[in-house]
Amino acid sequence: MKKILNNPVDYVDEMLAGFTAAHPEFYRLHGDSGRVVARATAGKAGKVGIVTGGGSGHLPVFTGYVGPGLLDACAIGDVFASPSAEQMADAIRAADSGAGVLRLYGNYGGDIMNFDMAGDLVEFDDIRCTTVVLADDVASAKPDEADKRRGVAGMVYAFKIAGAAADAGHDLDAVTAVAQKAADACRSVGVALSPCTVPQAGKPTFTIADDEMEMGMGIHGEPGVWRGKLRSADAIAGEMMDRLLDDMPLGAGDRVSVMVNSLGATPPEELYILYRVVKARLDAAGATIVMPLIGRYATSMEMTGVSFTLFKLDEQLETFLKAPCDCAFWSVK
Amino acid sequence: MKKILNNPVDYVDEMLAGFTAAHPEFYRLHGDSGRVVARATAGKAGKVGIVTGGGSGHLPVFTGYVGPGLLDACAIGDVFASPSAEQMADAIRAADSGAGVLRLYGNYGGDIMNFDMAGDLVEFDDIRCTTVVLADDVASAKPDEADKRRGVAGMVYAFKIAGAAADAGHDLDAVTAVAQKAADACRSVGVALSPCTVPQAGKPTFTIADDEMEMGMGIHGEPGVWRGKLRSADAIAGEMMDRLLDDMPLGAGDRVSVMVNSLGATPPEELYILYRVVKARLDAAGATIVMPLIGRYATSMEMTGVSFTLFKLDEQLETFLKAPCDCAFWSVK
Amino acid sequence: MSLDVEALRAAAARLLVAMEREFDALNTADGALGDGDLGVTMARGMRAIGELAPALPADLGLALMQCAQAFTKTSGSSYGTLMATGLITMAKALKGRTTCEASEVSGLIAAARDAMQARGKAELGGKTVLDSLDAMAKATAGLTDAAETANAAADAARAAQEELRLKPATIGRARIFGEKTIGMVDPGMQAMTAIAAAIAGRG
Amino acid sequence: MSLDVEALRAAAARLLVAMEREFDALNTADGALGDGDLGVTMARGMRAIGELAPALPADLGLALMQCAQAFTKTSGSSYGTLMATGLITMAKALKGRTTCEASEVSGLIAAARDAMQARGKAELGGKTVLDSLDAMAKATAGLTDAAETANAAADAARAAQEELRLKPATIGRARIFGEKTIGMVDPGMQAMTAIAAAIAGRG
Ligand SMILES: Nc1ncnc2c1ncn2[C@@H]1O[C@H](COP(=O)(O)OP(=O)(O)O)[C@@H](O)[C@H]1O
Ligand SMILES: Nc1ncnc2c1ncn2[C@@H]1O[C@H](COP(=O)(O)OP(=O)(O)O)[C@@H](O)[C@H]1O
Ligand SMILES: [Mg+2]
Ligand SMILES: [Mg+2]
Ligand SMILES: [Mg+2]
Ligand SMILES: [Mg+2]
Repeated sequence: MKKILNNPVDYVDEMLAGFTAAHPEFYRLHGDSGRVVARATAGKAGKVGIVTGGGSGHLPVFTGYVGPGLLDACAIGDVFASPSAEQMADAIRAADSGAGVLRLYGNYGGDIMNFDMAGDLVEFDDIRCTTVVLADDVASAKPDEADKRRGVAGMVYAFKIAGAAADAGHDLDAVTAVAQKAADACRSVGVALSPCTVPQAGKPTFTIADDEMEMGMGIHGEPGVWRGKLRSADAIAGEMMDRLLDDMPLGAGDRVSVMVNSLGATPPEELYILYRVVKARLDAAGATIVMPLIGRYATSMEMTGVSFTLFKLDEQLETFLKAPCDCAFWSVK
Repeated sequence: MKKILNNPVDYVDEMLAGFTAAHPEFYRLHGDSGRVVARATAGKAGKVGIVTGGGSGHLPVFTGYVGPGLLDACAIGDVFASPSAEQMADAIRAADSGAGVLRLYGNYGGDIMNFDMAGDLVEFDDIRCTTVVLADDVASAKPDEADKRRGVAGMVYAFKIAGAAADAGHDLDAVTAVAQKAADACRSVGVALSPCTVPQAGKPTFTIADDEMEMGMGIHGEPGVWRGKLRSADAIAGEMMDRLLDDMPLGAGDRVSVMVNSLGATPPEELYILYRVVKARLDAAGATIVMPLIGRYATSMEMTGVSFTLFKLDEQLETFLKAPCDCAFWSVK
Repeated sequence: MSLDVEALRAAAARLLVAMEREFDALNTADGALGDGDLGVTMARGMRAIGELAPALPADLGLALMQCAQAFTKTSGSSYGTLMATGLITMAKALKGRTTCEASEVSGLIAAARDAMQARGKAELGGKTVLDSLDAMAKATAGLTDAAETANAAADAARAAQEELRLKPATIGRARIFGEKTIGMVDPGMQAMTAIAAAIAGRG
Repeated sequence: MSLDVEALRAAAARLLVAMEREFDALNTADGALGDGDLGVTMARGMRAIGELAPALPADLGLALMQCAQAFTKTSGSSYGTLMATGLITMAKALKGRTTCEASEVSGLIAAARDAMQARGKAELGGKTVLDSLDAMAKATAGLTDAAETANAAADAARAAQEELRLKPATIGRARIFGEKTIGMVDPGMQAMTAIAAAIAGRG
């Protein structure tokens, strides 16, 4: 949990300076807040814009997924803090090329209020906005309160699908509808073994004993469903799969993409150990895995832990999932 | 430093099971030791084979870089332990398609002895082998003992160049020569903030105080040049650049690729903060940065820390660096 | 005595001191139930207001609007956004005026409360800053003296905080903790108690 | 008394016990100067040999070759590879024979030492397992009694370890520590001391 940084206040601005300097072929800063990233090369005129926003500290989420076949623009807040409504409005303006903009972001109070406020602001610019709020974390609320769930790694699938639909030339309502369908078809659950440190707070977000883990913990250290002794990889993966499949049963003939995602410090070696179990469980259910994603797709800086996401596909979703996309962290060819 | 695993003895085998199940389009197990990974689709007949090998725990190094435009096969040892000579011989056989095989690996005693022994074994198969040993870590020996240096993240550049040269149809001597040129043009240095745990050892490889860092530490926790209080990102990056540029001065007109590599737990956010300094220093020297690589290219599981690698290019090296390649962790288009 | 931009500047100075002092306490309270950043939000917001305080215009509406923008620029946290929403509402009501009477304060707080409720879609009684504002609006209704008004607001904020402490959180990140939050102070209410105390000159 | 496969089996059993016991000690010694895996290497190697011990053929050459392969299969560490190299050398010398005299032991150790030196390209006096073997070969030269030979080898291994302790490491991972290694035991020599002691039945 040790960090390499300068003045904590500058963490995000310095990160973005390095980020845009490293990948000018993908990203450029838009506007003068310094907190809005847009595609280096704008999408086609008349394409629906896809915009997101959220706190820093989750790379590649959110900013990293700006790129062809993915997002058009992103507003970036401080670590784990929503960007401001003004920055979001700027991002919406950057994403707009006349066909309206889908706001696609995680179900967090600050983000919702600010994106709503941003919508009020861009009404003056005559930009039509729709919204899909992502709420894939099954550990954060029961199925009957699914709209209260947190948005976690499943957001990446929603970005991919919405980006592909927009690139394919669909209109705002169609893009919004398919993004909502993707959001509804994602289920995630996470487990955390060690915390991370928000630079400006200076100490770990939570504490956890050396031999403990927390099942269901959120990506900012929000509480999970139980905390207890660290279990074996197979036991952890088994319970995570139980929780996901309880919430969204899968059976013979189902096609599903799965993401085995490190929250940061957990190395790919351990993700592969876990993936054995994921695959065995889906094989046993008769479901077919399409394009498994194993790596760091949505993180919490140096947190130790993993999340699993199941994304149940239909023909349209599978086509959009496999459509080409490109950014500094992920590409589909 | 908490790990998600089953029986530590099975760490590598379970990792490889998940790894090959996840990416069948890139990797397949070869032979029956279970520790040799070859390209899913063999390279062109008559192409020089590129083989590497080394301990596990460094993903994407070594196994991850098997793929088109990169390596042909790899022998994988236990965590931080050389594979056996027999496994290496198997990897050499997998890589061979009649034009000979370049053994390209890091400068570690166990790996050298075993690759030498493996060479003896495949002599019976009439496979001609050459060797380039990678020794890019400036912190591990003075310039006059440069052949004693450890191989670290610069290995990735050597894999890329050798793979591109082989794919371009060059013969064994030419591929070996350009791989050696690439090896000679790489300089790396690392800094570690926290250790990692070898599964079978069960405790961290080294200990370091909460407010300390070690400059120059190797990727297995080998000693560096100093240990002291944790410094600011800019101070750390500045010293690392000093050490690299002292060893390989760069000036106006030079073209160089740089890798800012996380050893595992250090998140990309912090790599970008460091990259600002790398870029500023090279800009000031008048050197041009080509294809910067910022991410996790050569790791030590969950170790906290970073390494920088400078790779000085000539026209041939730049062409090979930019040639297409593909694997589950890195692709150039 | 009516309130003017000088009073606003003085209050901003006191608020900055108070929020720097409460930095750790608010982070800790928020850390127990949320993401531990409320102290950061408040300190940054107040610092930004502090920076523009000397140049605030005499028009109270414009001045409050600038304060609101300072808040939204430094932070997008729930609390920052709600604060900005409340300030904008008050700014609109005071636009073009250089003074404001103590008797108007209750109405201004109530208007802020309603706008913030619309923005955050939370109910009253949900153990949030809305309950602080609701109590403050009620306690200051009918008062005409500035000091009396400020004191009544500060007392009401503290009383509301203690009253709601006994209820479970239903809103924001704290909601997930459910019944466990009974007995715990809502960090946003704790912040409003500190704000009201600082405005009343209690430190 | 000449040595046969039964003696080899008995030695293997003692070595397995010894290496399980020294697991932590060898990891720790290697961790101070290297990568902390020497205990793992030795325990795994000896376990593999233990597994095939009951089925070892009477031909000592074949038997030792199988032991060498067991070592290379379980580990590619420097020490494992050097051990295998040494065993292969002895295996070649004993091929086709079912017994071996104590008087031959010195020559076999010396041959192993030379082959391992050729493989690892290290000098004698460099504070490695080569120095243990060199001392053992010299101390057993001219001896004809099995017990006496085993004891002389065990004594020599320990003496060499203590003597070289005062020199800096020049080889392998430990080299980087330079002068700091003066006073520290080389983990590979420590392992060889334990091996020789176990063969001599000292536990
Ligand atoms: N929807 C809402 N309506 C009213 N008040 C809210 C709402 N959401 C949060 N709050 C208040 O804000 C406080 C948390 O603020 P903050 O730490 O900024 O939130 P976050 O970090 O989750 O964005 C809560 O204690 C509560 O008083
Ligand atoms: N080139 C060499 N020649 C002789 N002995 C060596 C050589 N390299 C290492 N050793 C011996 O092996 C021991 C370390 O073994 P091991 O832990 O297996 O190495 P590693 O883990 O570095 O591969 C050293 O203490 C030394 O005695
Ligand atoms: Mg927050
Ligand atoms: Mg080793
Ligand atoms: Mg908060
Ligand atoms: Mg070792």
